[in-house]
Amino acid sequence: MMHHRVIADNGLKVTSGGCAVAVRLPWYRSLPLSVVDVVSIEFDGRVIDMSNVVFQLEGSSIRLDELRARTTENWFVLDTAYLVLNEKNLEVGKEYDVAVTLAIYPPYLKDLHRVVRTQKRLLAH
Amino acid sequence: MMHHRVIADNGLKVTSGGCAVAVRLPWYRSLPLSVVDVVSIEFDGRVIDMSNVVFQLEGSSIRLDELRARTTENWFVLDTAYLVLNEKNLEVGKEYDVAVTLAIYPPYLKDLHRVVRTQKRLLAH
Amino acid sequence: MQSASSSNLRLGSTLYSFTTEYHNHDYSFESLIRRIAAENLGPGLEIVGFQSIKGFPVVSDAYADWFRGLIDEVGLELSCLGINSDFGINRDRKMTEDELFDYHVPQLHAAAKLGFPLIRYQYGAGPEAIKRLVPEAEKLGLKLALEIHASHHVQHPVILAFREMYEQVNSPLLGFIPDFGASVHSVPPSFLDFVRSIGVAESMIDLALEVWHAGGNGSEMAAQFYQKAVAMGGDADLILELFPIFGLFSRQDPRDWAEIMPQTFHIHGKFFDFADDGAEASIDYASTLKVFVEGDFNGYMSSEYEGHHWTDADAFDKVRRHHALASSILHKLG
Amino acid sequence: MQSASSSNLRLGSTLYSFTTEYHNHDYSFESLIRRIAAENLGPGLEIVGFQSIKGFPVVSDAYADWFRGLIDEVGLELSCLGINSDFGINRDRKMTEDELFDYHVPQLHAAAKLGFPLIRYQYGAGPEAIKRLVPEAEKLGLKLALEIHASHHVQHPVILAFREMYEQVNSPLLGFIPDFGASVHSVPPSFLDFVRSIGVAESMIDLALEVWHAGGNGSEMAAQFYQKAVAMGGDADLILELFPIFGLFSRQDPRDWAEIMPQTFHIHGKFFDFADDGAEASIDYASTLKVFVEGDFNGYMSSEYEGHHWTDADAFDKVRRHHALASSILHKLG
Ligand SMILES: [Mn+2]
Ligand SMILES: [Mn+2]
Repeated sequence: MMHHRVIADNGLKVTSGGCAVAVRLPWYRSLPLSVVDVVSIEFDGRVIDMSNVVFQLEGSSIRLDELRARTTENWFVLDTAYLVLNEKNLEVGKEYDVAVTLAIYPPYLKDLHRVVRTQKRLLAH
Repeated sequence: MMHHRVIADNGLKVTSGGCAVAVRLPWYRSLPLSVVDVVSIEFDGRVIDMSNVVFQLEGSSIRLDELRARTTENWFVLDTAYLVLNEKNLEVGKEYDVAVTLAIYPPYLKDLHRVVRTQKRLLAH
Repeated sequence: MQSASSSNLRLGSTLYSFTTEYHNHDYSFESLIRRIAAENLGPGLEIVGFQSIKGFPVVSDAYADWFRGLIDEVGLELSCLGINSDFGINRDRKMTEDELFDYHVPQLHAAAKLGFPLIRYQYGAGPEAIKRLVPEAEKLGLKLALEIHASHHVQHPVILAFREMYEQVNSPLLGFIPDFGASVHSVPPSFLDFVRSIGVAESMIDLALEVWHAGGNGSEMAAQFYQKAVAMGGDADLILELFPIFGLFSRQDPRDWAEIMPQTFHIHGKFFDFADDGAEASIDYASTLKVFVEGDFNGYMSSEYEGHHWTDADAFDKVRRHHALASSILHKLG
Repeated sequence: MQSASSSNLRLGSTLYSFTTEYHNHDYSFESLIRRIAAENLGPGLEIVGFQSIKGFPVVSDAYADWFRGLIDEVGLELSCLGINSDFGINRDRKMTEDELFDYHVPQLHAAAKLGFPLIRYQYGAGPEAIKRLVPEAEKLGLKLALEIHASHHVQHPVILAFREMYEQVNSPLLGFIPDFGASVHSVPPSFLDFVRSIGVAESMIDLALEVWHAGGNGSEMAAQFYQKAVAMGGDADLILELFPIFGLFSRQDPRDWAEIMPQTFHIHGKFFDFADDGAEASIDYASTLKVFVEGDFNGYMSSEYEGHHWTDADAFDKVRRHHALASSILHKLG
């Protein structure tokens, strides 16, 4: 179910402080940030430490543990968010296996939550 | 010439620290950040102080005076960047006149630079 | 192209059908609307506010003018705005009745501003908040309709609570939207292809279908399946991939829609796959539409393709086929 | 649809024509290609790397496979990849010859990987870097062509420098791409409509057209116009809005393209507006195409609509008309 939608095409950007992974909401409509969990990120099979990951959307930089409180901010379904990571030493033009798992809790459905993991081989740009 | 393209539709987002204006590159192709100047931002006719404005793109947060040195980072023509402002006291659901002026220096053309100002009335969300 | 038919059931599309194309940025809100019009996949047009409009339910005057102008230009007819009854935004507790009321009001205003005659609301609103919204709906000249979506059906306790409230209030503005996913006869083949493609074992699929065919309440069937599947040694993650069977498809008899016919304002013509002869593979459209035509249903049926949850098949092709199927059935029904 | 004609000039489209639709997210790279194929606006397909591909010129194997598969599926033919000769990325100084060479190499590799037989390069590369790229082009089996774009023309000193180098090197891989914006007879009406719409005074427009018709080097004409306009009290910002006249349109005689005919690999069929009779309003396509057919040109002409700089007119409609015009002229030319 939308298993390929979490990571955007060409979604690995090398930045001065590390890198950023471009992510999309694996759902058909916008959802409040409060019902989105960033569960895990893997780099070449290695699970990375999530404590320093920052979620960047529309000019806001949000710690992952702050998302649940953001009940009034929506992630518009066409917008790309960025997971900003400390992951260093990436080289532009090299390929990496990246996997991101998001969990969403559609707020109009009782008991539904969906865990979606996308894995892609990405060429860093 | 692309006078309506600098500010994205629905491009005014209230954030916890102020607000962000969604901006697009007013050109047909991607350009390196080094050839983009953020010239000015106006709020309801008032020119704002640019010294604290941050340009956010693909997980990077860049001071405006740092753009010119970014010769290897491209702004992909379909991507939205955000101008992060201290501008406080905006209310969701209220309308504001916002104008953003960008200057671009297409790097394959001698002596061409283009200054593009977009003004839009935006409903803060 | 709707064939000549004497029924008052008019065809249309919901943009929800085009989730794949839209999520991919292959089309925008505007270019989807233009192509739907160009391909005669109207005349009804339904949208989901939180899908198509950034910042919804906040809608500026300029945006509303642009939207109404576009609809006018392309010649479509606004059938329904899907709004959401998001009771669970705060994950620690459900919204109170007051909060639910407050959450719906701006969505109703947005609908009226955009020119919709009808909104689709969801069961999470609860009968009381909807009852309190009737005066607002009257002011706005807007109809409110509860979508009856799998795993619900016309006799489900959750739906009965709304039916009771409707009887009390007796407002011509309160009605229902049957979603045909609630009256399927089998699980869509493309869904089973999908779960096979991600490695779900055949034994697990058989088990899920067995539980589903035995019938019962959706969440109870899911729980029952989960226990048995785990006992059989199924992979927990892959077991979960079968859960949509219990949430998206239910086996109500299509004839049961007749019970709510006078209050039926609109239809979600849910569909997934087509057989070689053009019939829908899991929904008996001939029998189902007969119920609505015989019940003198007057309104739009949105072609609501939902396979985008598990495949990236071309939705335009799908909706074209759905229109052809529906037109042909309506023509035969006279 | 290309009419039967005995010439070897084949039609096609460049995605650059669809900048409005693409920038708006109304279509994606993929959906543009699919619609161009569906509407028979090929068979040639040209793209600009830095427009269509995020991260260009870095292209993964998977992406190249996807792209080649798509082109195969839809039945288009890759005509040309537009690469950019970005000498001015560092605003403090121009790239050195070594840097220019290094900047082009990965773009050539990307072109070959994506399956293009030809790249378009720009004057900023300089003749020396291009000369040094010939062995690379030979390895890749790739042709390199300089676009001759307004304000240049076949006898412009900048172009003559490349022509001299071509004569020395004498490689069958080196050639040219005429852009018909270099041989227009008048300024496109829609451009003048645009400048009027933003408040440019009629006196300023008259002055710009007068200077432009008097002729000369593009930047010198611009400087001359600027001085006179300021002296006449014109608004500085609005004066600048007229500068594209001197950069996008030049008045080379279309017959002069014959000079470089044997080295002409590809054509940018630039266009803007159509008269009521279907003729291009500022480019004499009948005379211009005659030069290429009589010169035995063998290659594609990309329909290259450029009005998107100043209007949001529907590019599909524009390109359709351009194909119809070109087909009809080619048919008459036999
Ligand atoms: Mn539905
Ligand atoms: Mn050109």
